[in-house]
Amino acid sequence: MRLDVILRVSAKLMIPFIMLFAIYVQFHGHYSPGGGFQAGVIAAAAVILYAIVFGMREAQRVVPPGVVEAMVPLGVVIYAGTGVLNMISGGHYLDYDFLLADPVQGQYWGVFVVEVGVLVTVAGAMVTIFYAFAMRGRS
Amino acid sequence: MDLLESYPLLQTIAERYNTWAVILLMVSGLYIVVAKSNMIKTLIGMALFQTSVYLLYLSPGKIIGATPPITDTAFAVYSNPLPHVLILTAIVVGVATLAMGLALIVRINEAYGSIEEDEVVDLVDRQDKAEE
Amino acid sequence: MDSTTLIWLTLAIPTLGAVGIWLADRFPNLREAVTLVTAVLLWGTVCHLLARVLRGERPGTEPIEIFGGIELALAIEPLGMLFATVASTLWIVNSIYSIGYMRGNNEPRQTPFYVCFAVALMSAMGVAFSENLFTLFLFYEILTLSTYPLVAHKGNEDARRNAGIYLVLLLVTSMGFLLPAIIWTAVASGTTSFADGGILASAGLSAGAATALMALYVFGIGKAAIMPVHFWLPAAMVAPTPVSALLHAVAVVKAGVFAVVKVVVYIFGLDYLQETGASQWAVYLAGFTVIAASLIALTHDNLKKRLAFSTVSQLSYVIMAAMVATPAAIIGATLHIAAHAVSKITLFFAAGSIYTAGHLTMISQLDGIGRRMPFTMGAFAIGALAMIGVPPTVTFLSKWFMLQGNVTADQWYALGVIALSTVLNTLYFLPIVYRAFWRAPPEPSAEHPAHGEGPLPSVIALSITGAGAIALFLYPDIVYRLAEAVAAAAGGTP
Amino acid sequence: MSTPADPQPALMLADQLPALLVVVPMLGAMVASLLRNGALGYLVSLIVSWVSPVIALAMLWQVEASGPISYAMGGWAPPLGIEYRVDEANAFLLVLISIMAALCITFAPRSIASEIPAQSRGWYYAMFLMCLCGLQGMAITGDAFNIFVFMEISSLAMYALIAMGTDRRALVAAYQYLVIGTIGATFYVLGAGLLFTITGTLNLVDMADRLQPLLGTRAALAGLAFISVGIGLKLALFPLHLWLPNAYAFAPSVATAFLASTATKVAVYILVRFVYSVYGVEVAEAHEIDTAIVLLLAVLAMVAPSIVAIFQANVKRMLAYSSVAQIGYIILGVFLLNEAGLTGGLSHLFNHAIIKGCLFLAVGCIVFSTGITKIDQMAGLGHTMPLTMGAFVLAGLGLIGVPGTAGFVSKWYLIQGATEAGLWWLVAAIVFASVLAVFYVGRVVEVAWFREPSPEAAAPRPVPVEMLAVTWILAALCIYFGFETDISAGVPAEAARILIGGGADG
Repeated sequence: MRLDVILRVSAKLMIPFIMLFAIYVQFHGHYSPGGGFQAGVIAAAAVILYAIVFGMREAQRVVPPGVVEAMVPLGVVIYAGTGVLNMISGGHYLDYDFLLADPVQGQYWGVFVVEVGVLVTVAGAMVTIFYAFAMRGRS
Repeated sequence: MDLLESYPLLQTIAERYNTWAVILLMVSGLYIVVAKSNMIKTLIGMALFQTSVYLLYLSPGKIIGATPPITDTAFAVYSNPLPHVLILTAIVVGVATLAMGLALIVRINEAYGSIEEDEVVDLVDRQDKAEE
Repeated sequence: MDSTTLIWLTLAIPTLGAVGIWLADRFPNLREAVTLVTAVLLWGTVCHLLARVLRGERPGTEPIEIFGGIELALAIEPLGMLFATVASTLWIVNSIYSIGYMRGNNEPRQTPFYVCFAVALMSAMGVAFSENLFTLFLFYEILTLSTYPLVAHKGNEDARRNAGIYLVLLLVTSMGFLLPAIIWTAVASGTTSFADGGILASAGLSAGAATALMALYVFGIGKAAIMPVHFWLPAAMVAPTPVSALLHAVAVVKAGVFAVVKVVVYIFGLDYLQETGASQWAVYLAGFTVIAASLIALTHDNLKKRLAFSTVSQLSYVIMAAMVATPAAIIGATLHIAAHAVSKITLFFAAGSIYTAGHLTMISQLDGIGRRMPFTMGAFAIGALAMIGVPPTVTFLSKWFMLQGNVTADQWYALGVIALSTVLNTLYFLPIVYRAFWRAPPEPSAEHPAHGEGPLPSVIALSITGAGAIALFLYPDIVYRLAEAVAAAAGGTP
Repeated sequence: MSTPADPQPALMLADQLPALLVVVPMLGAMVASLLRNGALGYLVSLIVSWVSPVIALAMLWQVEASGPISYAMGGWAPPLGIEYRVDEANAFLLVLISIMAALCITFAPRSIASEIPAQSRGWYYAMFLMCLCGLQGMAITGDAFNIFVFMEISSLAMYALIAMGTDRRALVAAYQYLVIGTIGATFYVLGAGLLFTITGTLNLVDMADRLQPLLGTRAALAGLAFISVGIGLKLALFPLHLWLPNAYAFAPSVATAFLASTATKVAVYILVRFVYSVYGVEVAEAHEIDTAIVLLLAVLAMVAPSIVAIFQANVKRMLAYSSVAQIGYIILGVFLLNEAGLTGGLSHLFNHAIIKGCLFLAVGCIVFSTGITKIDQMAGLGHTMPLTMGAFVLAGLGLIGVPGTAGFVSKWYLIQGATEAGLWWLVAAIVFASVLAVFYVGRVVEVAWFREPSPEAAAPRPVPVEMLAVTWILAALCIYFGFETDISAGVPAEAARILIGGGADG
């Protein structure tokens, strides 16, 4: 056990709130500045903080590299998939009017899903970049 | 303010302070790219150069006293959102480029044992010569 | 069969022949049979067309548009007919000769050799029957490319270097000068088709521009070997003798002078040339080439080199006659294309036969060889007399018309050149004949053992062409009628 | 922009083609990187890269039949939203890119397997598709900023592709390309930013309209200058080409073939778009000196790299220098500012893509069979690998511009353009550069066919049938487009007529 108790305890306190803030920024992106990109970066920051404080091995046990690497393309698939769904229902690419029967609902849910895609990709990309650099030369 | 009013040229210069910031950043960034041999520093210069362009886009979009462009009866003046969206994209591109560049530098360091461009290029030339 | 099909056949037969030769790679006898059959079929097709052209027809194919008004089209006019007839006839003779030569010398890579030969003949046909400048250029370049491997055939350092010179010089001149000339012509006159009386008269070029254009053509058609773009021809002599014989005495070089004459007759037209005088400088340059090449020939002891420079000189006869731009001179030029082809191929056949039989390449080694190789040297003597222009050889006729053309146009310079070069020709050919027949042969040594005649196919071939050089003097009717038709198409006043 | 009040008619598949052309490769890339497996990644890219040409050809057909296609991204009508706009010029380019991608991918699997370690192959295919997505996006979009985004997507993918080369010099090449490429892209976005500031729009058609009264302003001209330099870096215009030779020389064979035949071509297209559509040809005509400088650079680009190419020991680097020279031809055609010249430039863009693609793929076959990269080692290859070298020779003839090959057609137009412009020294330069090509192509041919096989070349392992087939398809196309020029010269001629005549409405 190393002598960084303060760091560990405060990190344990902060990380849930950072995650929560990420989710807030994500969902509130409809009404105020924010959205998937910012939320993704914040969420990634939480993981990176965890890795810095508790070590790479611990962090990779919680958030395995395979998962984050898969998140990068997965988010884009969610994003682009929504666009393709619109096209299938007869709209332009990413024209959410056609996503659901009611265009207003379509816009709402369309943007929501797309932003989730952005969150997944950005968080995944940020953590992947961190892992890639931090693990270089160790394995 | 009196000083500015009595010298119109000075006023013209001062009014465009954002442009001066852009120019300063741009030129220093470009200089670093050209002059520095250390690859990390080159990338920093490159990032600086890109940042100056972000400012070039963003600063004219800000209107003092305006709000985000969300329609509401209480406000009439909105900032132009387009530059923000564009530059958000550009920042992402910049991050990706930086990550790519750094990754390459790590690999170059592993392959050549140096991140000084002069030394690396020297080794490359030597390998070229050895082949001929 | 209609004429269009026949014209396409002249391209298709050698192409298919090339494929057939390639497929028969493992069976030399079959391969040679394919070569001969192809040559005979081609000759037959060309003769068919010849009969029709002599009846006054001008058959052609439908043009195929390539891009922006540029068409691939074939059409037969008398000059092309003459060239095609000469090339296809001599191909048969040359194929017989090649068999003897290639087997006699155990040459490697014989299949690619025959394949390239067939492709070269195909492109010679294409050049002959081209309806416009683009088609001419297309086949002209294929001819260059297909003969490059033939020149590099031996594969040693010397052959590679000389083949490099050959390829680069011909490609450089054609791309550097001929292509811009063609595009200039197309832009100026709106067409690239050959037409009786020329197409440039109405293009509105100034006399200076016409002169420059003529210069682009004369230097661009490097195969015509006017100085200073002649040195590919001596370089090409590293090739096996059948190549030198058919290609560098007939197909390639004649494609060059043929193209020059064709440009003079069907692009510029004699009227236009007489009016602008755009070709007068070329008369001087060609005259200089005739004399200079003859003088250089005198200094060469290597038999093939001497023949090569003699070819350079004789080609410039044709160019000079064409540039004089009178109908009689055009007849002379046209006749000389055929006359020189038959005579020079005989000389090359003889040189190759000497090489196969005794491995001799130098003139100084030929003492008394006429006694060992009477047929070969007899044919050589006929060829030599033809180079000089002594009757009863066919070149007498062509020189006659050239002289006539020069006199009517008051071209005393050209007249003088022909007279002087006749003297020079005598000086560099007759000593060989004298040496061969009247000097005593050296004692056989280990280096040069006693030998007899060359291989039978070679002797047959050179006897045929030697006889041909005399026969054409006695029966020039067909060739003359074609030449007359060319002159009629050229326009111009005597 | 749509509201509930104005319901739009539902779109058919045929209307969705412009979006699909970009979305399909992008999704393909994501699927490939999710799978992370060489074989599956290959399967995905094979499907995607053969769907793209179908889409592109369908669009070319639509454009020929009924004029330009406009596609509003997200239903936001131009000029507010991002518009995908397809006309003769870029439909033609899209066909080229997608076909080259399809052929390269078909060629790829065994070449990749021999050059790239197993764990990276899935990523390789993902990057390839991302690059394809970026290039097609650049070509199809009608939005100045979107061009930048796609430019960077394709460039980032390219850096990764180049860095995957087997030699460690590939890393340095990728790094140098990254720095220069980023500077280029940033210059471009700077220029676009200036235009955006003065016109208030990013839509190219709209920008062209609004720019008309502002053409004389310094900001407009500075914008053009920044864009030209930025694109000049991307397309390796002499003397901004220094990144290119090493990048092409050390990238994996298939990547080199694909990049050489498409990447610089798209950059040329962007330049043409700005010079002819956004600014209009009059601007270039008015600034004679600047145009003359570009022409001079183009001539230097044709001549100097050709001379350098003659002395290269590495065959891939030789071809890379030749690429720089051929870009000179294209730029020359573009800046002759007449129809014949522009036709020649665009047509050479197409023909050179095919020729260089064939040459690099032939080299790919040679590397696969023998590992040879140096010209000296290629001695005797003509006899031990006759089919591969045969294709190399045919494409080499096209590079020289021998009549009956694709290269001849475009050079004819270029010379015609120079003749019509009365610039005789340009005719001489074009001809001289072609002559230089004789030397560097001839050198390989001579070594390969007329020398005794070197030890490396003596016993090559057989070339897989798909590699030979693709190489020969391209070699056959080099000849085919020398005779049948409806696509390779007809469409460019039409595009040139529109670009010169009608501004952005093309």
